[in-house]
Amino acid sequence: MRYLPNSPTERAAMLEAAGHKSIDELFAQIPENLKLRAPLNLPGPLSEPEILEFFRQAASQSAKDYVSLLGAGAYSHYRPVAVDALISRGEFFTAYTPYQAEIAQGTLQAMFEFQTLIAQLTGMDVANASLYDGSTATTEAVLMALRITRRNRVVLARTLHPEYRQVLETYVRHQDVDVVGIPYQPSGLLDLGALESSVKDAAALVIQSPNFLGAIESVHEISEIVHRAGALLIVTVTEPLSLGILRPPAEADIVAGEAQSFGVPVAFGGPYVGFLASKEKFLRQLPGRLIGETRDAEGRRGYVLTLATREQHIRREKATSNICTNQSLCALTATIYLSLLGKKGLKALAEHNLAKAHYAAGQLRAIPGTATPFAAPHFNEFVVKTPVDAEVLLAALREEKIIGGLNLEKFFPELKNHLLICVTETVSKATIDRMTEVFRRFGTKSDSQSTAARLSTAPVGRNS
Amino acid sequence: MRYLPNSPTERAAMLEAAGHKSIDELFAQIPENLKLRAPLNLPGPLSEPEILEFFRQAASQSAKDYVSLLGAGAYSHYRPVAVDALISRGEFFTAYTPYQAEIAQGTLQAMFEFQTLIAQLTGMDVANASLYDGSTATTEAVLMALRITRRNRVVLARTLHPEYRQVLETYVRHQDVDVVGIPYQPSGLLDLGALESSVKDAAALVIQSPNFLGAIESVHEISEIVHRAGALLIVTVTEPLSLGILRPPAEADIVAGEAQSFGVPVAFGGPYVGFLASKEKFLRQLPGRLIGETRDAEGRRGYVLTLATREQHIRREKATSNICTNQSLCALTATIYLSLLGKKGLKALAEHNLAKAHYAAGQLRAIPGTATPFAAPHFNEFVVKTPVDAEVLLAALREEKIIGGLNLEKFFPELKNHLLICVTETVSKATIDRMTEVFRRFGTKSDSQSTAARLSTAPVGRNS
Amino acid sequence: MGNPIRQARPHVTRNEDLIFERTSPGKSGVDLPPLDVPAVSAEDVLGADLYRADVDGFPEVSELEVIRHYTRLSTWNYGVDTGLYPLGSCTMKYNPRINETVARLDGPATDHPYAPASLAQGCLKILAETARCLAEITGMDAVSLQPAAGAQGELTGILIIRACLAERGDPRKFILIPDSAHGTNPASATISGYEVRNLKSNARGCVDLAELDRVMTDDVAGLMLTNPNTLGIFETQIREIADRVHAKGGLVYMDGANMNALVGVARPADFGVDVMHLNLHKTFSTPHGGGGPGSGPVAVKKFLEPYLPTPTVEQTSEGAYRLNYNRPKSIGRVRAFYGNFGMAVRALAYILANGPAGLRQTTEDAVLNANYVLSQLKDVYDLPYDQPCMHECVFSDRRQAARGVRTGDIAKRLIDYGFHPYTTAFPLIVPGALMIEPTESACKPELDQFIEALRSIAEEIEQDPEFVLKAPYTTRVRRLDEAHAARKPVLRWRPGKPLEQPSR
Amino acid sequence: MGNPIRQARPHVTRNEDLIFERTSPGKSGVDLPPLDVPAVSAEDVLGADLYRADVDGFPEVSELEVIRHYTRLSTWNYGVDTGLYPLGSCTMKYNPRINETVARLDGPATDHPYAPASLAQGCLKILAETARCLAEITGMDAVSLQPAAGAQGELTGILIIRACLAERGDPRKFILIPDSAHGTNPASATISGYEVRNLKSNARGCVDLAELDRVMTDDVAGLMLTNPNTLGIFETQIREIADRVHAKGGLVYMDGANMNALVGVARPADFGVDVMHLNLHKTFSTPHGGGGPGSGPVAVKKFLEPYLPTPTVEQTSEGAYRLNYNRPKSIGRVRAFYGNFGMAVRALAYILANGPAGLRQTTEDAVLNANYVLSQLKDVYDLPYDQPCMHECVFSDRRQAARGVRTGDIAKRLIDYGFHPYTTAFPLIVPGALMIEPTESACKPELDQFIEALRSIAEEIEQDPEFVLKAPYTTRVRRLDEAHAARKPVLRWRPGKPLEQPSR
Ligand SMILES: Cc1ncc(COP(=O)(O)O)c(C=O)c1O
Ligand SMILES: Cc1ncc(COP(=O)(O)O)c(C=O)c1O
Repeated sequence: MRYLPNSPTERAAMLEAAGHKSIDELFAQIPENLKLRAPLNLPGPLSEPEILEFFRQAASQSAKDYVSLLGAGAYSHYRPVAVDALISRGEFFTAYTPYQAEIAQGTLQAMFEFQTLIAQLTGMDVANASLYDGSTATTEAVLMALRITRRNRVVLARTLHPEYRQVLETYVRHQDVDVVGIPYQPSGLLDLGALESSVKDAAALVIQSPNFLGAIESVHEISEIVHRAGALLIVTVTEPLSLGILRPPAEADIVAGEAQSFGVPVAFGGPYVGFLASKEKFLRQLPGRLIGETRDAEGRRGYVLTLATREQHIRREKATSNICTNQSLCALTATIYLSLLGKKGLKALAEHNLAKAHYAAGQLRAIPGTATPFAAPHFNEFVVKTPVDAEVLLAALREEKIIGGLNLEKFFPELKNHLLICVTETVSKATIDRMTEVFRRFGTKSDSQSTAARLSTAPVGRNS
Repeated sequence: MRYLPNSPTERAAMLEAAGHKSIDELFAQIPENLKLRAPLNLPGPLSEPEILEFFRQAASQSAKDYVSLLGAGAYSHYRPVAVDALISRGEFFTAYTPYQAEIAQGTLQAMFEFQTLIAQLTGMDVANASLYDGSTATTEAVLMALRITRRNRVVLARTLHPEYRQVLETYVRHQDVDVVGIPYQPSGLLDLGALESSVKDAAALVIQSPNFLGAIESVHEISEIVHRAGALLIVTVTEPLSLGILRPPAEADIVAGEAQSFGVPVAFGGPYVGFLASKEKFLRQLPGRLIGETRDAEGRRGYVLTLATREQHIRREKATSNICTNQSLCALTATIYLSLLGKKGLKALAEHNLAKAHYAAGQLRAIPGTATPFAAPHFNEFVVKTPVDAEVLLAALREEKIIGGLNLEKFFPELKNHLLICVTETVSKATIDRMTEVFRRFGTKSDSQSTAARLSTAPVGRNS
Repeated sequence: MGNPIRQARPHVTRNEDLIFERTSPGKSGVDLPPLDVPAVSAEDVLGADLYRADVDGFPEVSELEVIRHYTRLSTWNYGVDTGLYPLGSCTMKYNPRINETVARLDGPATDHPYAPASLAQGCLKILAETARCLAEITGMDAVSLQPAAGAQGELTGILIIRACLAERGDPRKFILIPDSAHGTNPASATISGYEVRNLKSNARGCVDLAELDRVMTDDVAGLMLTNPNTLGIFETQIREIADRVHAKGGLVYMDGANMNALVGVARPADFGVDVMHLNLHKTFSTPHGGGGPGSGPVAVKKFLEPYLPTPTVEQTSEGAYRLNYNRPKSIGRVRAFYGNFGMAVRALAYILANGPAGLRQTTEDAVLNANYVLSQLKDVYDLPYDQPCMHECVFSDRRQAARGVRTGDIAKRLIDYGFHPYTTAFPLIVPGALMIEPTESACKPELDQFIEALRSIAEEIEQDPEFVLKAPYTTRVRRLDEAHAARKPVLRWRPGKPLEQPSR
Repeated sequence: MGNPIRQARPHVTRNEDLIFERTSPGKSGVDLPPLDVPAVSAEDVLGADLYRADVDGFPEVSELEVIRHYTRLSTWNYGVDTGLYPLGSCTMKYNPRINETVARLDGPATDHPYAPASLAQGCLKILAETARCLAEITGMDAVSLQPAAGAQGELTGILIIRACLAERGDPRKFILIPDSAHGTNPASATISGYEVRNLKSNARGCVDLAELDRVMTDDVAGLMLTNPNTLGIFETQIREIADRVHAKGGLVYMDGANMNALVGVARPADFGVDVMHLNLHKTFSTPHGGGGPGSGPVAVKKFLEPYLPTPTVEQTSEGAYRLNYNRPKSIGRVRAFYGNFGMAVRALAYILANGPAGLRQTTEDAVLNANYVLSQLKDVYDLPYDQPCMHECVFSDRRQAARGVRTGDIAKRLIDYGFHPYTTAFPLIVPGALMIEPTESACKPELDQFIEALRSIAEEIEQDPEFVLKAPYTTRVRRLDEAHAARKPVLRWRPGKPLEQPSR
């Protein structure tokens, strides 16, 4: 087997030196009746070209020839090739968690840079060195809030990613915590009225911004209501590219989210990289790895894993979380990606996404029978009401090699025939126009409705 | 521009520190009338995704969906992915020629390993650290022989790669050397009778083995004739994979060749990697870089560029060659590739190539009107006489997404309707069978001829 | 002092600042294509109070500087590609390059999790096939690839146990966990709403049946057992253990982090295990990436299948693959989407490359290597549980501690010899543990150098313990002050002078 | 002594043997797919006297060992990715990663050179487009991409001159080459059948017109000029020089290795140059690869086009690309196939990335960086030709030599400071030259560290020359014995004990 570095002679020499007669002897500890009799029923062995062929086959049954307008927590952005070139260096991707700081400064310094970038983006004081994904990061934020406030009610915006809510429910099910939801307004934004009443003696409110319907919440207003009630405000961000042009949720107590947008492949849902940032005062309640700056025996600056006393390997059942392995390499990916973009690039890219999505929304809303029902400002995602049955339309778009967004009915029964459409820099004007054409084909009839639609949806510039 | 590391402020600071008012001042040396007035008429600037798109477009107009049966000096073999993973390490591919040994031991040791591998394969005592390609390596071998023997006739087998011959002719045109050719026998092998007469007072005989027609020459016999005439024997190898199962041309004085087969992409003809090996006694006549083992100030083993006194930067017009930059990274590729294959893998792969080519030859030879006219043993390349016009047949094969070998008429007018076909491990039995089908379609008629063919071409096992 | 240190010194590179400290205004490492739709003013569209002008303190560097910065940082890391990495309990084996290639193919790397099933058959097949292989390897009946790492696999498994018992009428109160267990075990049990009841190991470092009977009361939901345990010892009585837990109405969870000792040799399903997790980033060669991403699939017996996380991947009678969201008894979701898909791709590539025979040979080599190390060091390092081991061996620093040198110090000194250290101070039942797991990826010559190094260090400790206490001597930084880091944590860069001097 | 050396020390790795010394019988780093055709016995097919059983002494190692071996070797190299690489005359600029990506696409990386033109339009287009861009950049009329490197470009160019003059009736006997020229120039002229006549430079390090008139007799075929020359100085009188050579019936060849000083600013065609070569591996960002592959395209004026190597790439009236082999006046071939195609792919990607403005900015930065270094070091190092420079500046070690320290020693000491040295002892007209070419890829902070280092070394030489003479101190090996290597050359490994001890 090409991966195994020991030759038959070396094996024999070691076996003898270890004082054993046979390989079987090494497994003497295992009772005979527990041993496997037949060989495993598995495919292989395959040579390298055969492995490549196997996965090329699988890849041929994919959407690789389609343009995707799907977002909803996983965003297609262009990935500069330098990112893979760097994370593919063996010293990075074949290293373990940096327990031995002297020979892990590469990972440690990069993760310190990641923590800094996340703090800068979110407007928080501190951030950790990544969690599994946005859903578990949001969940850990809630668990933090429960520990901090010692309260046991959690209020969720219904416009939080539905799968994030499901994950949260799984984690808190046995903590006797009750989880309540608040609806959204016709604008797509959080219903502040409902908030007032429900947030009282709650541990925290969790909102997402831009929310699952694409609407950008006014964190500032919300935070005042939440803090008046003595609760914590947790803001989740699934598309952090938006923070290139959006005011950071600095009034929040904890900001959680998903950094997949930053150079991590969409890869059918993972691996991604969750982030968690908070105010300085909650620092010791943060779960997961934290990298700290320090000095060495000769006064040189260096980095170490710190505040390990929060963690499972020390605190065991009393730990702030059970997380051990996190998503370092994806965090490194995001760090390199953000370093490449930098201040200028991040802003420009965010502006491109904004422009593409607004061009698409504008084109669509001009089509009879089509509407963009939620008037709140959006970034690169928005909701479209389809002129015909959404599945019919999606099928028609597939004919054009376009995956036309997410049918919201799956998560929001009241939003039958509504699509969540995401338009990033990877979608060309030509594709947007082709998509528009398909809508138009279905949209000719029922003109009255369409004007109504158009009225209901003039974009609301806050300045105007 | 994303590649440039200086910011406007840094430029201004440097300009001032250097005591210049303006950038133009820096170019004051250039007379105004010699300066470019208009900007260059070039495409760009393009962003990274646009560059990718440009070359994807070009790639779409290629043979990438075809199976190729072309060889003739450029061979399609499977390239283990570890090869690219390693040569893509910046420390290797962004380094210059190893002038500063202390910080170039990586390249130096690897090139020392390359020299050793080539010497082992060819059965020579020493080898250099690569030349441009097989054609220039063969040419440099001849120039060596001219220097060593002080004679001025060179004898070439007509079965040497025709483009190699052309390169040689270009290089020696002004050295008043006369170049004579010797024909091949009906078996495809060198005409030994013709050799006897033409080799005397020649500097060298150059043969290729396996030769351009795929026939494996009997170096042993040939060397005796050549050496009797006081000439040197130069053996060129374009498909060194054959040396995994072929007796090395140890009786030669110089062995030159092309190592592209060892993990270097076919890449439309380059970059490849020429090699040159010789008997110890000719070492100081070798052109190009040589890496030698030595020790450092503390007695540690290390490697350096050595015998530089042969080279142009010291000897200038009296140098053994004008070569400076060679093909190190391709030599590194070959070194890694051969290390991966190793003794077992090299032999097994050579055996696979042999089996595939013999299966294909056998299938074709059985088709009425088709023949494999040259009876000498071959490795992975052989000549086929087509039942119809070769171009017609090639066109039919293209219909099957097969590039059906090289039409030999281009180089050998007497071989009208003969194809040089190469079958490596990358060609599946299914493809071979599909190719055979196409031949059969054209081959039905003229059965008498075909039996004749079959007779004329039973493989000659030397043992039988 | 001891043998001379045979080491190769890479050339030096310059000190490296933080990326933020390399910034100069106006630079960027990317240029965007021209915008092909009308530009919009972000400030107008968003309104002044939602608009942000730019991110303060963000880096501004060119592509070249990014390449140099992270290339240099990488050279201060040690990875499996660099050399032996005998970190106990972490199974630091070779990460094949072909895994990385196939995981980056268009399709697996680019498909969206919400793509219609008709356009995701390839990805769904990879998930289904990986699950099938893992089921075969463990002998279990069903597998979920949703958990993102081992710890989340544990949580998922315990939640499954809870859901099952709850349906039987009573979820119960406690989970039994041996004192030798990894910290994630109790932490995961707690989140599942259980109290942890500690199970003391016996003189062999294994579960004590009498003690088990004492603590396995009928308010105990189950036992979380690591097998082989963290001492690298196989729980010989596992079948009896499982029977007794079952007899009391409890279920058995197995932490499969140490499966590298068993693959192709024995199957947990036959041990009486009801539910377990695997670490693809250990046993199945997916890279650790400096701390993840990992993947912690959960495998269960048939009767627990209904409780697996949602969705599951199924194959229809026509052979098409689909996601099943209609699973009323499921514990729900533990992660968005379907888990760390990219790790499944790599693990499957590894399984295909090895085949049944290769996987078994791999296990044999891993166990052989560990026993070889054990046999060559037991005369100089104390072996608290003196018996043959499986995939790893655990020494203690008892003898060296007598001279004031602890396992952590020996580890630092080992770095000077060019090796990544073993795991220090785990498991907790071994004071001053040296936990050594060579894996199958260590060849004899390298193990011999490693053994020579540890013997040489033992000798150095005899002759000059002070010298060892100050190690390492050859690294970029040495003996970083962790207390200082924790006292007044600096977790991010801020503009202005750095707190500490950059290293010189 | 001097400033403290600010350096970052990567961790150590173990000593590395030769791959042959790591061998153990029976191992291999590849497994082949099963053979899908009948196996044949090589011995039977080939016959006993052609058959070889195996290659004696060949490596036998696993895939993992190959990864570790070459990963470790790589860490003993210094590249542009590692840091500043001011190697004069080599233009060690950034090698963009996108170039590597596009060069590896199926098609460009896999097409066979003999594929029918109908299936090679993409590759032919890349060749044609690259040639067009290079013609525009140089102002010349036609370009051949066949030469594999600069030296072969020179040979090709001189052969073209010879062919042209021969057709005019007399190829002539001599080629004029300034004493400042690179060694490949005279070597290439010799192969072309010319004798080299040396042209002495004047006090400015440039061509002396009077001297030119003296030696430019009518048996001289032409002049080989490097511009800017190897002192980094532009030949201000190049136009006059060309006119006088032409007046005598000679042709002018320009060595374009230093085009990084001119791209977008001035075009050799306007200088009166008839034929020249470019180094894609210098000016156009293709990687040096530790010594190649390079690419040395030749550019000519219209009247020399008929002599270009065969084949040339042409576009038909229908816009299709084809290879033209029917070129009776051609000098023939200098290489099999069409040159180092993969380098053309990379160079084109670089040109496209930059566009006209980017290329000009690049040239400006390269010249600015060189003048900055010049201005900051001229007070401590002797500047034999004291004037502003173009892309590189050349100091001499005169002052330091007085204390017994030569340019080569200073270079070694520079390594301790974390930099790759400049070019030593070239050009020959400057005794003890320090030839420094920062290129545009050096940013000010890095140049400042470099300047600080060279100033600090100058200071060390004042205080303790002996110390500098023993440098470097921080590398894996130091001061390798070149005399020893040349005396009894060991150019290959042989079984049995290595001649020298592996480094420890
Ligand atoms: C025995 C054991 N159990 C569980 C875990 C946790 O796995 P992960 O780090 O993937 O969460 C580990 C990993 O260190 C382990 O060694
Ligand atoms: C001025 C000059 N001319 C010619 C050459 C030769 O180029 P190459 O090494 O590509 O053959 C070089 C390269 O060192 C050079 O610096």
